[in-house]
Amino acid sequence: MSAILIIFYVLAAITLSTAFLTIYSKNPIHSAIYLVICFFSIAGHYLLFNAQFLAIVHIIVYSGAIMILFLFTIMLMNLNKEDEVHKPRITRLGAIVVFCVLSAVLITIFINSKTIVGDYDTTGEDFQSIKKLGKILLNEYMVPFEFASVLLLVAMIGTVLLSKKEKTNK
Amino acid sequence: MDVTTILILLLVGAIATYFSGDKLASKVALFFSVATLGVSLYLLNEFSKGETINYLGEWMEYPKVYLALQADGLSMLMVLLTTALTPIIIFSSLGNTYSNAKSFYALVLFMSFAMTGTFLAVDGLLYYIFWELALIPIYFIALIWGNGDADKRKKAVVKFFIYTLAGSLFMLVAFAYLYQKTNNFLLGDFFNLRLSATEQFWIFAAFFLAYAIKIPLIPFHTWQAKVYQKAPTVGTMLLSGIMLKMGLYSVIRWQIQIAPQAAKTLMPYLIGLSIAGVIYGSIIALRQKDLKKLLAYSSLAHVGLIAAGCYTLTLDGLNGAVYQMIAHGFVIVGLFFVAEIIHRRYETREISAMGGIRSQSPKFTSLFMILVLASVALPGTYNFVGEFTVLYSLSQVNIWFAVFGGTTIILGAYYMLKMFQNVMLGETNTKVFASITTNEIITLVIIIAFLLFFGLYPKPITDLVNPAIKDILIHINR
Amino acid sequence: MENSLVLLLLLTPFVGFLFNVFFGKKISRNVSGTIGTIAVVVSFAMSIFFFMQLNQTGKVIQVKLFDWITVSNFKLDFGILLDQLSLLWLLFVTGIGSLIHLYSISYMHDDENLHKFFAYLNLFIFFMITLVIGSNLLVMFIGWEGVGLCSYLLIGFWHKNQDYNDAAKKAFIMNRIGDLGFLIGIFIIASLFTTLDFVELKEIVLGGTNSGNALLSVATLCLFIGATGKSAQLPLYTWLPDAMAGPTPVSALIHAATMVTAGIFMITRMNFLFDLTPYIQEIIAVVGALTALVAASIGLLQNDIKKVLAYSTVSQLGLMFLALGLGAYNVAVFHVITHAFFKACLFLGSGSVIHALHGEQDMRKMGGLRKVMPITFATMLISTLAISGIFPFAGFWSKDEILLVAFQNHHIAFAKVLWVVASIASIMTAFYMFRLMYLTFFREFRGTEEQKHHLHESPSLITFPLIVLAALATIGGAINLPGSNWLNHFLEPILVTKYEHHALGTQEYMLMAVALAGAIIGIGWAYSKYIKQAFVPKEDSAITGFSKTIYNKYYVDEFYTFLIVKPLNGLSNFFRTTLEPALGKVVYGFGTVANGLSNQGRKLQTGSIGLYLFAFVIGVCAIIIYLFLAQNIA
Amino acid sequence: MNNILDIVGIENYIFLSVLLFCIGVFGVLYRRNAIIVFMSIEIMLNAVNLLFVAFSTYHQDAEGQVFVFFSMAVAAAEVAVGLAILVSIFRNLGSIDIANLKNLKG
Repeated sequence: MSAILIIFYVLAAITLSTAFLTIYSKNPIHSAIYLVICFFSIAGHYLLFNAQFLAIVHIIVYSGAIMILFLFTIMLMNLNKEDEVHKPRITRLGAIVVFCVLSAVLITIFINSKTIVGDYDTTGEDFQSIKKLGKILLNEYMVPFEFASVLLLVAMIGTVLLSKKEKTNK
Repeated sequence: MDVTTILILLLVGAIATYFSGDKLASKVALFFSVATLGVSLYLLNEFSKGETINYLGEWMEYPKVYLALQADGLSMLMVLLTTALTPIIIFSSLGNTYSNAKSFYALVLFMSFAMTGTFLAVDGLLYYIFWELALIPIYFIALIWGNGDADKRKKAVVKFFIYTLAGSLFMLVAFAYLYQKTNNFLLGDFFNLRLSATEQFWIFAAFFLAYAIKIPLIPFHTWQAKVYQKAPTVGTMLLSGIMLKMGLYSVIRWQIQIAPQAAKTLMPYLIGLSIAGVIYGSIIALRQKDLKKLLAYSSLAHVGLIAAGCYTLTLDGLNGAVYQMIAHGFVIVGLFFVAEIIHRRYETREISAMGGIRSQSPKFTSLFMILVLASVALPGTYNFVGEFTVLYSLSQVNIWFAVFGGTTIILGAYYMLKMFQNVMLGETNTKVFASITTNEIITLVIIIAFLLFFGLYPKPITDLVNPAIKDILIHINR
Repeated sequence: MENSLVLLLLLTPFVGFLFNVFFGKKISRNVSGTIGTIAVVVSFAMSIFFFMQLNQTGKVIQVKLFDWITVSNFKLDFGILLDQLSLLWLLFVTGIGSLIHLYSISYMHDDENLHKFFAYLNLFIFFMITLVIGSNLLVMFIGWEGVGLCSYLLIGFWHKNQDYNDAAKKAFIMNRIGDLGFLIGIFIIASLFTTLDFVELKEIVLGGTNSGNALLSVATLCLFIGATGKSAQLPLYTWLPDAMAGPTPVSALIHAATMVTAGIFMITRMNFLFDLTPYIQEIIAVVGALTALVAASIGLLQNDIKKVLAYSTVSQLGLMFLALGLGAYNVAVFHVITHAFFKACLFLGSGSVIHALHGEQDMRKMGGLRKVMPITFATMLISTLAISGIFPFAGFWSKDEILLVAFQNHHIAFAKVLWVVASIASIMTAFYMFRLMYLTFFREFRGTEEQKHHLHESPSLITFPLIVLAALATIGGAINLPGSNWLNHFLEPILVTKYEHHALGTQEYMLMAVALAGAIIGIGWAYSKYIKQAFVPKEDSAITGFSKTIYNKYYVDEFYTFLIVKPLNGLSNFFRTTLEPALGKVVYGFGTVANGLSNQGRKLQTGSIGLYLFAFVIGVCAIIIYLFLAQNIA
Repeated sequence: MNNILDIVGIENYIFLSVLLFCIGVFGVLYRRNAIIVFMSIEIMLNAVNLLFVAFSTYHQDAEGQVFVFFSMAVAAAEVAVGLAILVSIFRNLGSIDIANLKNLKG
């Protein structure tokens, strides 16, 4: 068992357990903290793949920006209490059943599926360095890239508009 | 100039009318409708020289739809009917003032556009689009400018709209089915399909629902009387004068040609149903208290006879049906206009509130009388030519059809004369009946002149229609 | 030249009609009447011209004006056929028409719508001419319907009175019932022979062997139904007495002399067909005889002077149909002509009386007019003698021939019965006609004092036509005296069955004597009752028993109302109030069903996001299972 | 480290993603707190992103990573807008319990 495999298993365990805890913890603040951990572990997976660029972006966007947003929202709403009323038992049971069924179904599918692209074979060619990605992004994906910035701008305006207090009502 | 000119002119006319403002609208609309009549007469001239009047353009790639327009004698005649009645109808409405007149007249022209398109289209989907397009203007005309209680009106008009629309959907299904087989909607290609008897039956039935509601045949007629009553007279005229003929025309052009075998098998039942409509409409008209409703039921009776003629699938039956369509188109427009003239003066459509008009307005009485006589198909009017031919064709199929269909001669005379007596005759009415205006006289005289002229000399129409019907019969008997 | 003259014959009355319609109001009343009269006189002159020409050359005139209706297997022209029969009819239609126009100028002088009256009369003459000279059945049908229309217009001439309008409507609709029969007959004939042209039809029928064809019988029966409508036979006769609502000249012209004979004209025209269908001929004979009897019996007790004449007309028409049914078309035609003379004269005379009494038509309020109105009296007496069949007036000859034909017929087993019935009808005729004369002209005046002061003989414009018609009623029989038989010879080209000439033997003389005796019995009966016993008919309320039944026309009108009109109206009401809303509800039913479904569907939308998410995820699961697993298994 | 998939194997990553995704689904169904639901959605998104990267490496193709990049941009926008909506809901209703959001009830 090589070191990498051990790292993978550890990371995977962290990812799954924190993801589960995110959902399971009653306090939203805790949830948010677990989620941060989960995201970091995913960033670790990215590093395992040697996808440095994505790992960094992931940490910046998810662990940084998005999580800050979550935390601020939670604090804004003053939700750091464990006051959530649980769903009826039948619903919770249903959720568990669906979880099992879905996992079972998906896993069965993947087990049963056959590979159509040949086996994995490294060519040693560089395809994911930051340099390479930057070239691809700004050549082939120039237009979508720019649109992504427009999207973010629109989202920003939308967010401001939505979260502004409406004066006309009062 | 080709066949598209008519359509473009009407569409442009509708738009121009809309932008011309309320004061000018009626005149602009009249101008465009007369211009269209001119164009269609020009086309008629070309047609009689032997030119083919058609247009074929691409429209959609998938599904394959062509802008295919073609006029044979039958279409030509129906287009002429539309383009001739539209100016008459617009002219007749000059005595009324409508709020938001620009929209009103624009809708009238738009409806005329759609109906003309229906008569010309030979591509199934294009035809269907025109067919449905014609429904929209009349919906608004009846809803916005209609009379009577707004809620009741809305109920009647919405019922009419949904009912006819629902019927038409079955037709669309039939077209979709046919498209599967031909990969386009061209009428000519539909003929070449070798449809099995079952297929024909279902296609025939789908078409039948659409047409039976539009025409209307009993028992699909329930929308008719109320809409006629509630719609403004212009709308009623458009409905009864032209739109009903769309259904009848479509029977000849589409239904019995695409599914001739089914038509032949079902013939006795179809004729029976149509004739039941004749008798039913006539009987129910006997006791109507509302003038427009009475005329609506008389219309039901007449179109029943026309439909019976169509379903005989004989040369005479189809010819007679076409004659009768033209004749009925004119006479019913005239009669509804008469109702409108009375309404303008008495503000009522209740027959019991009328009476004794004759001694006040003899001219009007005479014109009305002639229309009544035309409606009961007195020899010498064009209606007689149509009714005779239809009844003759029925007698060739089965003499009993002619006997029962012929009851319209008796019952028609009964309810029309009874109506005439109650509306016009008797002691002089206490309410003053203002003398009939020149415009009104002109409208009525044009209609009457048409009916009388072709009543005595129907040859031009016969010559126009006959070759087309013969072609159609070739398709039916293929 | 010939064509334009024919057109002149046909169109002059129409021009007169148009003129009176468009300019009638602006010109003076007399001019309006005069123009109307001249228009008919021109036609009369043309008729005489063609009649002369035909007599000289023997050539039948056929004109094709233009194509009219085309149906698949034949064409119908607007054609004109001037042969012996149509010319004969033309002569008396336009002739009597002219006289009645003349009469109307004076009679209708005070009416505000005089120009319209003449317009309608002219239109009537136009349609009557069309009916008579049409070269095929359908052109005849134009005239046939056209005269019905004019009849409608003229009966309802005084349109302010709804009773009159009802009568007009009734006439039109009853005629239309017949017209439907006629039309069906036309259809059958058209499909059998693919032509409606009289000449061609005759050739085809005579050339072929159609005698046993059942459909042909149906056709002729239908034609006969048409004739019963127009010529007021059982069971469609009830409109004619009501039609007396119209002005008296109209009754004289349309409802006595001309239009009502159209049925006889048509059957005579189609005699070659009727000859092939003996059963139908029997029916015609029976219907004719029955009509004659029923109408005559009703006439016995009527008090309205015009109603009496109306029933008498129905009765006489019945006799004519009897003759037609017996195959003696020429005899029927003969009676048509003589009847036209004396009945027109009687109507005009009664009009003169009514005119003098300012609209009074009830005979109970007349009497003693003989001295005041000598010309009217004399002419009416002559006509009454004629209609009663007194030698040597016109009616004697024609009626006697009918009775003779009935008596001598060998084809119909019960011909003798028909003879008896017809004879009884004749006796009744003599009775009620003299009852009319006695009540009107004899003894003392029974009206009001005021009327008495105004009693006067009518002006010469009224008496002149009376005198002419009375003269014709006197000598009219001369056209077909048993010895000369001019009419029979004249009509020979028209009729297929050659008329058997009667040698004037003992039997014939005996029958004449019997007929004459019958007439005299009738007269004597009337004389004893109304002169000797000075009997005046009772008030309406005092009539009882069987007389009441007769007086109320056997309640036939009520019977029809009960049997046809009421159920029809009931049905209409049922349709209107029950069936129509029910049908509407069925249509709405679809809407209701859709509404209900939608309501059920609405409940699925709980608004709970959790539930939606469950549904969504399970749905995705299901789709995945279907796409990947189910297909793999399959 | 190019040969990571030689060592770990694509299957493991697939299973990891599937499980992560299912945990996300479970969270969506299980919780009523809208913010937690939101977090669950992020988890699902990340599961997919992870798979993308895994396959990108498997195919030696950068496009998968580019796609993940875009998906992150979209996620960022989505979270921003979504949270803004939640805030405004909270202001109006005083709660972000999704059981209370029943205005769509037919």
